[in-house]
Amino acid sequence: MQMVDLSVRIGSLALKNPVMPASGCFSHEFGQVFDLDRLGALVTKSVTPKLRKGNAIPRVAEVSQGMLNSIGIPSKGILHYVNDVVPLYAAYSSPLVASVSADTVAEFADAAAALSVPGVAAIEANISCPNLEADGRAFAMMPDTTRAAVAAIRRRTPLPVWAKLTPNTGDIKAVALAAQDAGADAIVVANTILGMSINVTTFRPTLGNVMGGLSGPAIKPIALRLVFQCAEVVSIPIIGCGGISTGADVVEFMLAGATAVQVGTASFIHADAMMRILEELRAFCDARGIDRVADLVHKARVEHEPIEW
Amino acid sequence: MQMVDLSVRIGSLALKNPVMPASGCFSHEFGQVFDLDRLGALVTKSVTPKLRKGNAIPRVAEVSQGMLNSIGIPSKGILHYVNDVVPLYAAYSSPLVASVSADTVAEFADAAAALSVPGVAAIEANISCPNLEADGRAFAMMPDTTRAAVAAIRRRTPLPVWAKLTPNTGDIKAVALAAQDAGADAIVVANTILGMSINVTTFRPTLGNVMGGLSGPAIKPIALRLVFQCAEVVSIPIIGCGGISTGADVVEFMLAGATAVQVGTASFIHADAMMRILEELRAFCDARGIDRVADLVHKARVEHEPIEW
Amino acid sequence: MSIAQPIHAPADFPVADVQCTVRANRAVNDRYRHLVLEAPPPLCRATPGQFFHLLCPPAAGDEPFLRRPMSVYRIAPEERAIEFLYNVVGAGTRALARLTAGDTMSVMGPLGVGFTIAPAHRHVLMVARGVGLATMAPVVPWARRRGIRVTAVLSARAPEDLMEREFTQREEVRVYPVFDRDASSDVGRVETLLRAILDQDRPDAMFTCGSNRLMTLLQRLGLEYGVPGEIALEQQMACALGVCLCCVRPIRAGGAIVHKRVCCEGPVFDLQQVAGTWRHG
Amino acid sequence: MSIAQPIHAPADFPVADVQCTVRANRAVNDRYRHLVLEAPPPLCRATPGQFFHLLCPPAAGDEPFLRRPMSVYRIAPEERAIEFLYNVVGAGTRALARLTAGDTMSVMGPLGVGFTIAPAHRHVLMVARGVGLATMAPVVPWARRRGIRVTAVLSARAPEDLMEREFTQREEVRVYPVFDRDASSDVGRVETLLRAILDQDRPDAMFTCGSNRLMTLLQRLGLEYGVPGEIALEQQMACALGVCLCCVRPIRAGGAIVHKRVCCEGPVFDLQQVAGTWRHG
Ligand SMILES: Cc1cc2nc3c(=O)[nH]c(=O)nc-3n(C[C@H](O)[C@H](O)[C@H](O)COP(=O)(O)OP(=O)(O)OC[C@H]3O[C@@H](n4cnc5c(N)ncnc54)[C@H](O)[C@@H]3O)c2cc1C
Ligand SMILES: Cc1cc2nc3c(=O)[nH]c(=O)nc-3n(C[C@H](O)[C@H](O)[C@H](O)COP(=O)(O)OP(=O)(O)OC[C@H]3O[C@@H](n4cnc5c(N)ncnc54)[C@H](O)[C@@H]3O)c2cc1C
Ligand SMILES: Cc1cc2nc3c(=O)[nH]c(=O)nc-3n(C[C@H](O)[C@H](O)[C@H](O)COP(=O)(O)O)c2cc1C
Ligand SMILES: Cc1cc2nc3c(=O)[nH]c(=O)nc-3n(C[C@H](O)[C@H](O)[C@H](O)COP(=O)(O)O)c2cc1C
Ligand code: FES
Ligand code: FES
Repeated sequence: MQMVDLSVRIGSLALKNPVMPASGCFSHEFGQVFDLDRLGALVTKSVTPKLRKGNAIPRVAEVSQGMLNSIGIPSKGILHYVNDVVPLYAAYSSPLVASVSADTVAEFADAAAALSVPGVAAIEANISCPNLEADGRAFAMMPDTTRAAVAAIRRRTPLPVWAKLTPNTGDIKAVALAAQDAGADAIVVANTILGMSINVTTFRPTLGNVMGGLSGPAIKPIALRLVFQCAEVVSIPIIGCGGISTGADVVEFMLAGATAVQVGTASFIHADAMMRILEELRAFCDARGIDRVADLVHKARVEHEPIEW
Repeated sequence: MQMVDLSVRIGSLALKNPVMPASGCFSHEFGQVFDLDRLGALVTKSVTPKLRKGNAIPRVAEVSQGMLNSIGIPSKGILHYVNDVVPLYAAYSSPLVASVSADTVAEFADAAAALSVPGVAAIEANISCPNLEADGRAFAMMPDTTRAAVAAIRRRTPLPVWAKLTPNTGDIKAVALAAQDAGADAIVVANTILGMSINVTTFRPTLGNVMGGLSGPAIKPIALRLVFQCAEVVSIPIIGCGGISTGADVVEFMLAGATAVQVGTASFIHADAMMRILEELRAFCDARGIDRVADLVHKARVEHEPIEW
Repeated sequence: MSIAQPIHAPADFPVADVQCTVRANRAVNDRYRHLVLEAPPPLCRATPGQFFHLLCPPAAGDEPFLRRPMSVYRIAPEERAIEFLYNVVGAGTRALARLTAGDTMSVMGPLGVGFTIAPAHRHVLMVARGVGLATMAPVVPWARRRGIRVTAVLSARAPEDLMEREFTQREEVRVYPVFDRDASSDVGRVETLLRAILDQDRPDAMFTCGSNRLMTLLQRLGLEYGVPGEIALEQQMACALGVCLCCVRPIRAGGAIVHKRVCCEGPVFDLQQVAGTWRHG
Repeated sequence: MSIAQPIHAPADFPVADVQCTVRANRAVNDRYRHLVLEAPPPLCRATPGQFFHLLCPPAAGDEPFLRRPMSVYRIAPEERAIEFLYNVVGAGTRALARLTAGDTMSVMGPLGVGFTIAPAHRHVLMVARGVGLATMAPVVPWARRRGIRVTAVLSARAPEDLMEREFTQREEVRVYPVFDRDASSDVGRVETLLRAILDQDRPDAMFTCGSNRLMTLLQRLGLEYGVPGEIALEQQMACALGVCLCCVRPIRAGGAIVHKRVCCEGPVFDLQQVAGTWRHG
């Protein structure tokens, strides 16, 4: 049996396989459960230049086939990340991707520059966070603010820049194109969807922060559609994210146009979810005689078998 | 035991209870399963001025706690509706709400005028459908096209006008305000969310139409959040819709700001879902000593119990 | 074992949604299983070709959301039972396969339009492949009890998949099994077989289900020999009550091709009116 | 009954995610149930106060998505068993309640930091209310086997809710039950009781779980009498491995109040360091 080639390329970055964690849903603690070196990349929780405590508790609520979270972005700052977090990952061969978030374009650019240190292989710009210069609307809600943030980051780092988009925009294609125009090496599609739930016993929102981000299988059809729409317009690689929990889900996202995927919530159900997913992906390719997983990218057959009328 | 008062008012329209079907998820065939007169209102499948066949098959696919549909809007036209459909509901005391959809502002207005016949109690404008004058983007994606469509309809019908919004917009508050400004008597929040799935065996989209609308419990946290956001800005009644399948769900939507709710997909799981929901709602109010269900509207307690720090 | 209680099945509401108790659920062969449900009288009003809409209870890893349409394979009012023969293919049928005696599940029906068999018929020909056999099986006792002769061409991959006994249910049926394994199921050879049957003992009606190729063949032979036919179609469903318009298939009607709803205008349609073939998945 | 196989539990990976078989799952009283799982050695390494993260298999109407944290109530390596005592409150615990012997479920753990009991201790005082009893119960055999005296104040709504036997597990424990029904559980009266215990037989450590009011009381008495204490906290969780930052609670550390993760920096915290109370729901 020929081994399936699981490697993929995200711009200049070669990944041993297309499966990596989603920001905020991973840290070195998973090393207690599986060998982190088996992952395509290691994406850490977003850090911010400012020190932040994060949001009020409770921070998580369960919904149908998904969860709402309002962690916010507790952060000990960029320096702490560079000095204390980056070294934790030095022992691993999988590339470290530093997710960063900021309140303004200038802060984003400064943070990206400060994160461009040995040990960091790429910067993921979490532009799905509130933009304080635009009334708190996330940068990635609009093409212009997306362009401004990504371009500023691009100018200040030699590392590959991934722009992580928000599914809450009504205009994903324009936003994706703006990220590409501004020099993003890849786009991550997508972050959580804004949601809410209320405890009918207490009449209170279940989250301390009232609203929060919906993730998990519930959002998979939406995230997949966003990937498919982006793939229609951009030429840079797309990293699919949203509700992925099986090898078949990875195939679905790759067929829709993703070159790699991120797994978030599924790791909370099975801590070794990414290992299971990789095994399923390999088995799928084996069974179908697919030599290179990269051959799946954007291969959805959108023409339907002719139906006789 | 005092009977719970389940009645609610949507503008000038008094409903015996807040539970009604969602357009496209109801027709008189449900009369085979329960007494339609027990519903707050009867909302029919959208009709269009043009005759339409609807979308390619398959038209439905199952996803996690939800479904994708791409029925499209097969339609035999407004005249057929007025002559053949309206009379079917004459036997029922619950008000008939005619859902209408159209390709242009002028067609919307003409259709609304033509639907303003005895037997129709309100017009629900499904402005979540593609606007042929705006590149196929749905009217309700933008405040300006929303305003244009609703205002035109408003001018041509003496009946209450409900505007049904799309969750796919990035700007729900502005769209809701535009609908209110243009004279809508209520807003329905919201329609299905654009989604997609791909069959990993055939590599084909599961829907003949490639993309389709996601509905069911999976979207509930998103729909609830949209209702909550709209309730912050509009003063007209909101009719909540999206993933409602239990009495507790109705309570949740009412607490978030809905005066009434629509039930779609749940009726496909249990044809008598709306009856079950009504019984659960009544039992909830009984158990909590709530005399009038209308007292729940917009009563979410968004301040959190103080946490000592 | 408690008798299932209909939630809404007074005379006014012909469709029942009943919590039924599983009496048995066993493997018939490698792929098919046989499910026996305790059913109150309203469900036993089903006629051959009608179906039920089953809410398959979730199980770890398999959490079906929509109901699953399933033809009734056997209707036994005297035993207060309805029975199903199903192929385990995906989340819903896998979840179904895990049920054991005593478990309960929600069953809605009977639904749709069944086969038209008149007591005046003397001979019916049935051509079934795969799970189509389950759909057509209830025709057999119905016909035999009325003295109608039954001839059946049963097509399967191999003898172990045939389920001839499940089909005939101890009734007297002239069965012609054909198999992929020995190529006897090739359309050409089946055509020869069918022509022989049609020539020797012209049936009053032909019924089929389960194969596009056989459908096309029967449409041709039906026209040629002037024998009317019916076919049971499948389509993904949501409501199964005619409400949602999910389940349409193209059907010829009055010179045009229109969308008809498999759940309520079918699943059994006039053989000649079916326009176009369709495959699942 | 097959022995559960760890998926990832070599020495390098201390946390196991194991498909465990249910040995028993029975009602203890109206609200609580006792679950016995067959568990391989890695799971039996749990210490009192640690917890497992349970994936409750879906059942009709109850389809929990996230895992549910549950303190280990009894650790029995010699029986290859871990046991839980749980209150049926929502979807997850309802789904759990439906499991029967032979069913399997995914169990991850052991997780978190347990109680600190030193063999040098001579006397420990435990104050438990409600389900807090389950969390603290494994301390009893651990202490008794080392000759440590155990005094317990158990608070419940009424005698039928107390579960004294489940708590003491046939070990010698001086138990003071207090109840809402006769007002003996009032904070004032419990304070009098605790002062009497503290005065007569000063414990080396106090453990508590399950009540904000009792926590506040013990914080005060602990300071006054100079007795160290620990408390097991609860918080909604997602990952239970320290990754997601969902499960934080405000904890005093070095003059400031910081967010600590209940799943890995707890669930057991120093009694005096817990800042603020919290109620679920
Ligand atoms: C009227 C009717 C009668 C049927 N009778 C039988 C029968 O007696 N025995 C039997 O084994 N099968 C029968 N089928 C097919 C049966 O409904 C499907 O095999 C079943 O729904 C598959 O569900 P799944 O979750 O296991 O598969 P999946 O492929 O995971 O199902 C995914 C979705 O597609 C739908 N779907 C998949 N295949 C079909 C299909 N062939 N027809 C309709 N929907 C489908 C499912 O309902 C579900 O919504 C019948 C179908 C119809 C429409
Ligand atoms: C470390 C720890 C140990 C625990 N030990 C026990 C025990 O031994 N016995 C016992 O009966 N209970 C224990 N609990 C509480 C138990 O986790 C909850 O009762 C259970 O999660 C409720 O789930 P549900 O689906 O039945 O309730 P629901 O209210 O429907 O749960 C909804 C969500 O809230 C979470 N949740 C609800 N209540 C709690 C809670 N008190 N703590 C944390 N999350 C909660 C659930 O996990 C779920 O995600 C413990 C909690 C923690 C954190
Ligand atoms: C608990 C939690 C914390 C998250 N934190 C971040 C974050 O810090 N930065 C970010 O870009 N995305 C964050 N996300 C979003 C995820 O990276 C991911 O985009 C989203 O959860 C959808 O993927 P999933 O359905 O696989 O979880 C977080 C998600 C969760 C559930
Ligand atoms: C099969 C189907 C058909 C629908 N047709 C229409 C329609 O014609 N007009 C409309 O405004 N909404 C239509 N909808 C959307 C529903 O009215 C409702 O807004 C949506 O399904 C969300 O509610 P639910 O989660 O309760 O189903 C349709 C939904 C489904 C599932
Ligand atoms: S399944 Fe809804 S119309 Fe047939
Ligand atoms: S539950 Fe994820 S950090 Fe504690």
